[in-house]
Amino acid sequence: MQALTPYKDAIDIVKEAGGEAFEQCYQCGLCSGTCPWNLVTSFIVRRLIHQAQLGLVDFEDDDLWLCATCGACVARCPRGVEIIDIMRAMRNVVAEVGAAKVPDSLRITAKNIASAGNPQGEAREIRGNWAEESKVKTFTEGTELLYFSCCVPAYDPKVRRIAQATAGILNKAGVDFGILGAKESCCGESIRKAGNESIFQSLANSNIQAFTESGVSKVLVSSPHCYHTFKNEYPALGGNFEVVHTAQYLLELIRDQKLKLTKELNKKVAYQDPCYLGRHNGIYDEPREVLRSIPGLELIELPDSREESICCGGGGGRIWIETKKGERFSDLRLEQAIEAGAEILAVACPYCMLNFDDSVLTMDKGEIIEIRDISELVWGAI
Amino acid sequence: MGGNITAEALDRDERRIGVYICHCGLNIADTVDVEAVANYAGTLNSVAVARDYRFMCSDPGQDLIKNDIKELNLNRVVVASCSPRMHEPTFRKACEAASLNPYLFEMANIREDCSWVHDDREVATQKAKALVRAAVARVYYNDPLEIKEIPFNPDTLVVGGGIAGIQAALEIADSEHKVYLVERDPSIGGHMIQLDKTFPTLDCSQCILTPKMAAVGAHPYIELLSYSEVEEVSGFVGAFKVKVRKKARYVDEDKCTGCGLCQEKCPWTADSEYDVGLSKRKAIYTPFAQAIPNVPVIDRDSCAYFLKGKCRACEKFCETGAIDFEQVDQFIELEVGAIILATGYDAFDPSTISQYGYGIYDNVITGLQFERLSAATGPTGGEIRLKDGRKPESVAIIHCVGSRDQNYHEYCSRVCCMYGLKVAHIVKDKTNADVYEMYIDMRCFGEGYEEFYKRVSEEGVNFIRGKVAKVTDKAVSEEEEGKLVVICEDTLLGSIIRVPVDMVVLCIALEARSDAEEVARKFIISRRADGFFLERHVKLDPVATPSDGVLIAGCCQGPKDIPDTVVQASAAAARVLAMISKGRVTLEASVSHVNEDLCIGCGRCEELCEFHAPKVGIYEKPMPVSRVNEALCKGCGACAVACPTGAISIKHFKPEQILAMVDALAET
Amino acid sequence: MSLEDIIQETKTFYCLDCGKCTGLCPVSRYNPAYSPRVMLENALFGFQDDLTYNHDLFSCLTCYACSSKCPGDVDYPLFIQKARALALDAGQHGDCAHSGTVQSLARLMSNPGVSQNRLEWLSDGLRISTQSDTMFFVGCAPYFEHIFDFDSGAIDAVKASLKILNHCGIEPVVLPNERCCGHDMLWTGDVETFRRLAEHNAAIIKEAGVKKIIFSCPEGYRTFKEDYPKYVDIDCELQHISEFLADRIAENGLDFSEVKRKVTYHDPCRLGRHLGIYEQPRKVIAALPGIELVEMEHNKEESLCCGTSAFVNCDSCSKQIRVDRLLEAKATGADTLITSCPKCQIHFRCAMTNKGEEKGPDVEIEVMDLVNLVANALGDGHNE
Amino acid sequence: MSEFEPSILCFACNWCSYAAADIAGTSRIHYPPNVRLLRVMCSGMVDAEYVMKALEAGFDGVMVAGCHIGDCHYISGNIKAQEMVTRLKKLLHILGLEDERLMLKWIATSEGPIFAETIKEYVEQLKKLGPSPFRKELVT
Repeated sequence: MQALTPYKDAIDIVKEAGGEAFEQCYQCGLCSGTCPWNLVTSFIVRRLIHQAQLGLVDFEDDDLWLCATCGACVARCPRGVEIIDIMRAMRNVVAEVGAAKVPDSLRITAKNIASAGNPQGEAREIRGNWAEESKVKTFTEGTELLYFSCCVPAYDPKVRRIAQATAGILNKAGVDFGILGAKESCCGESIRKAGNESIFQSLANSNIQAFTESGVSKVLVSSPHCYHTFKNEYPALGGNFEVVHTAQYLLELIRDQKLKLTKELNKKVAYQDPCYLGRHNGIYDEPREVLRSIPGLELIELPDSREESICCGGGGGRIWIETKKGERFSDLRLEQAIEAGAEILAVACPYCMLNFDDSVLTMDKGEIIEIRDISELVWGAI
Repeated sequence: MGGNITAEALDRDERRIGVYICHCGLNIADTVDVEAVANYAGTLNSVAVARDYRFMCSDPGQDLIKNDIKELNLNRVVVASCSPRMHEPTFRKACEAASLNPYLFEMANIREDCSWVHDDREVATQKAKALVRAAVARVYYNDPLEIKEIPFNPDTLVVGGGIAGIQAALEIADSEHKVYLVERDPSIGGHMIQLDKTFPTLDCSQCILTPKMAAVGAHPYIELLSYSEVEEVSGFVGAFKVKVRKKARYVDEDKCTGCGLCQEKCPWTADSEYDVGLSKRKAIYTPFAQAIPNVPVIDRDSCAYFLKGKCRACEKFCETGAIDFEQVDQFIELEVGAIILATGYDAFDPSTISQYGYGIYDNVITGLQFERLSAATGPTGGEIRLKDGRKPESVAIIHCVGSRDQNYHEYCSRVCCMYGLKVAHIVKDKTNADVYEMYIDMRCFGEGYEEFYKRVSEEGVNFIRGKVAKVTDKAVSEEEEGKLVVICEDTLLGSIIRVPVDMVVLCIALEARSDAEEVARKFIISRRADGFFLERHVKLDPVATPSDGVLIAGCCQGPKDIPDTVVQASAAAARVLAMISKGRVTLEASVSHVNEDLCIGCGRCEELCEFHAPKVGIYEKPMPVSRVNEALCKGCGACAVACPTGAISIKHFKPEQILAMVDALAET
Repeated sequence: MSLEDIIQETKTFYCLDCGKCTGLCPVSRYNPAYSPRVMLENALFGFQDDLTYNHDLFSCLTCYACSSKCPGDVDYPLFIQKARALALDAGQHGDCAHSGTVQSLARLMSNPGVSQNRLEWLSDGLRISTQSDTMFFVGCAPYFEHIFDFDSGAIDAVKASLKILNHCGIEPVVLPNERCCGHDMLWTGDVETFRRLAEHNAAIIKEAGVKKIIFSCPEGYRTFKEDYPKYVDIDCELQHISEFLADRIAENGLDFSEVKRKVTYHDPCRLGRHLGIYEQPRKVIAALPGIELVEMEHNKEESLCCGTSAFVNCDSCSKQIRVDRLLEAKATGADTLITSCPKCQIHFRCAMTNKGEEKGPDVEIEVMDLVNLVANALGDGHNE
Repeated sequence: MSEFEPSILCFACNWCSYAAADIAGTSRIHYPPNVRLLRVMCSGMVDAEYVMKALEAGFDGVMVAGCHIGDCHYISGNIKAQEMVTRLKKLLHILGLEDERLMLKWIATSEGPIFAETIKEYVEQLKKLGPSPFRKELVT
């Protein structure tokens, strides 16, 4: 029998770290029932919250690191509990108060981000290297638009194509844009969700300073994660910039007839709603509109789309934690796409791209389906 | 207007104020030096006598006031004691008993506002002096007010013919007072007539309701206006004027014998409202067999004659010539003294919760639809059947659909747990299927409710604690094939479970009527944030509203079960009967007053008054001015604030009175 | 001051009891119980209470319609002004309109501790300076903007005035802690508050070192010109903006764009009968190309008051006077009623805000301050 | 010199805030004696004139306390009070008066402790602000 000896300090620490929302929970379990983890294994979200309520959190529990912050539970929660905040707060207690050990891969990533400003631990100087062949200038005072590619396309050669396609499109449309290269740091969204609040704060401050010094007023991002934090979290730290995601910006360019999509793509394309574009920011229609503008393209809907979309599994720092085969949401989702008859799975997030590329490889489906960012598809249609 | 010297100037030296400081035992005297306060009061302008006494509210205390009024010729009285919310009526009565107009009395609250909340004796005494000084300053300007009464019209309007309206109407009519019962549907009966058995006693809803409906239909003191809606309400308690729209039935009520031939012959159909879409009815129809009145209506939206100009089959077959396609809406003017609103509720539409599959899967039904399936008068004759006619082998009952959920309704709908249990019992009883209740908390608080819960548990119903996440037809195992799979966390097991069933019953919430806002505006009452009508006091006055003479009963005030509805309806009826029995209405004396000389007729008062009391018109002066109907005025003062010229003031809350207090309170 | 002193000072004893005043009085026309003649008579008989406790003491509009024609040269408005001070001593006051806000503000403003934020409306390229010899007196317009539930137009008139001055090459001094001129206080008998306000203003004007003050509000102008000298020393040239404009136009003309309007001009009592300025505003209007000026039946010396003064006793009689005046304006066929006083404009606009179902006669007509008319014609579209 | 004690006038709606003050009293929840309550039938009854006269009379702070939005006994009196306060605040701002000196607060009948807490906080706030520029003793 476990004696109820609440670790009152734990309650306070979790509250202080921003997790006070757990007080509203009435333990209905809807979060557990909604959580995509339960499609592949078992993750009782409710229990974690109950533990937080009673001060009985087991900080050693690996479950603490499962949540991909996809937001499906939050959207449904009958009491409006900000479950992601609770997860973040509990992880914070581990990562910064030292209540337990942080998973190795995450610890290394955190160290990389803190020292090099990117999760890969690559040199800052080469952050802008992807742009060399795309003829992208450095952002200076007066440049209209800052393109912030996200660390993944900037450093990962497999995903670099997202940034390059975007730069190509912008050049073609005659947009006055630039990048800040070595002055950019990781946006910090995911490392914050992984509990490293202070790293996030310093990344955010560094970016805000860099943007402000360079006179940035509008930022274009490829990653919904950058979008989310720039738009919803930076303002509290004094960073007020107009933020647009490529899905929105491309649609704007198409509507303003600055882009003419002429090349046909006679394929069936399904679209994966990234959690941070969809549920977190309510952007569902723009990417679909962009895809529909490509001549010949047939857009098909996956089951569980839009608000009900299933996460790729890469949010909340999960992108840096190995997920066992058989437990990957992206595998499930890829199967859904193949079953729906899609020849291309369009994505709008570098994390989705990484996870789905991986699924295609490990499931050996490369012949049947390919993964493309919407910017790539548009670039191909010009 | 004119060169007269103001009344105040003439008699301003004739104020004789008596001031009484109460010790309230030690409640006040412990903290406040009452003697010092009384001495101080004696020095104030126009104060003729100032005394302190142990308990002013006691009989000897009141006698003190009465005697002084007579012997010392007092014409104003101030008592400094507790809150006016406590004893103002007591002292007003005492003044009245001594032939002093009760509005010439003023109270200073030196207990709740002073002795009970401060501990420094000197500071508290200082503050008590200030409060007494302010009351004396105010009472100087108090005017005697006339307390007016008007006769009360003994006729009553009841809006809504569900169980609440029926109950209220019958109780009033049985005392031989006229009731107009307005029902917007073709028949009275409301939601209750759709129900099968009622929890927890399982008596048949129709069996207990239809005798009451028949009594309404035949009652000499009830005038039933079915298929009618209230258009306009004006007037005030005791003398409301109500305009009712009697919608065209296209059937002459006087000629129709209710034989039903027209319905038999009509070739056109629509979904039955009564059976919640589980069956069809004709374009000319009575909603159900026991309808009161038993006169059909033609539904224009499904009648071929109205849609395409052809058919008139009903007319051909009607032997009494009751069908009248030329009928138009009629307007009836009623005059009543009181109004009871019993407009009921709407059932929550669960299709907005897409993950439950209502409207997608045939065998996901609402609790109300289940009632129809289970009722002998329903489409299956009382057999519990799946859409394809099979008997279900397993049924899931999902609680809290649309309630206790801030995405839909935050409140608890109160009846769902119990009707969920009832559904479980009926399913067990009629099909012996496996039954699963997915609940968050079981709320079985009424008489016999917990016992019923126990009984249903003993019948082998499975209770799963958890809010359902999803209902799907995607099978992942053999036993799920062809079934609906209900997914949720069993929070007591702490694991996710998938329950394959044949039928899912959604315990949908009760919500405010979609037109509740319009109705509230019409009757000048308020609504809570959840949309239901707001009672005057949540605990102590649950049937009254801010509009005097407008009472509420039943689910229009919030979700409730039948016993509670009947109790509230009876209470509303009792309130009406009390007003009828008194026969007069005492009007608020502290009401708005327009100085017509100062009024410029701008109409700001008319525009903003929630109670339609002021009205700009051309009366004696050539220019328009505002006049206030004192019976409608509640004395809230909004008009006085909005008046640009200062023409409007509120009796007993005149600017002189308030400003005198402001100045007196400011002095140190 | 005693009643006897008042009689002496206002030459009330010259009253011939002829009743001409009552015949000319706009208030007496609608309120037969009110008679200037009877008022004076009561005073002469020494019936002080009949005077001070008479509510109608505060109904007089002090419009000078009576005194301008008085054969005995009795200064009736001045008599009223002094008698009101007596009444106030006895605790009697008029019915303050608009919640007494205007009066309260003036009293609060008379406090030495006050440090106002009264220049927040300054924007739109309006230029002021601290060095100029010329000062512009803003008056109560910044407050008026938030007192009424309709657009008073007062602050727009101030902006228009500044635009005009800027256009004429003047970047005037505008004082950040200027007080109410005290006009309404003086005319409702609160001499003490008036004196304090006058002293504050005199001190800050002296400190600013200006030589000339321009007003767009005739009440401020009259108060500075006629009343301040009795209490304080203001060593400056004073000018109403209509005078300033008339001078400018006569000197070197101003470049106006065409104004396609038919207008009529309402003489504010303070500018007209109080100070005799009738022609300058008309000259300014006439200088606008394309404009047509038509006169109302009562104009210049015979002009009717707008119907309310000092925001007291605004009553049904006051409303009738306003309605009559507006109907008179409409009868000329003009599309715009021009006045040169923010208060006239407020009272007229107020008379048009009928919200009840019974609205009385249709009195809708555009009411505009002279300075707005002129500023709009200056063409750079600032106030359009 | 003793600490500055601000004076507060609170116009309290009969149906809620005044009742809340009663509850504070019956529950013996102590609060500073700096406040004077003036009972009105509705916060919407409070005229701008009353507030300005209170400031003229030398109160350092004026509070208008009514029912929470949606709970008004007269349906919308509190909304009207809100409009009055908003407009009056603009005037007082021009006059150079600190925003805090006029406070609008919704306090329900049951919120006796909140009433007491509100008064406590307001007294602290006004202490920081110092005496009103319109205080009588400052007028020469």
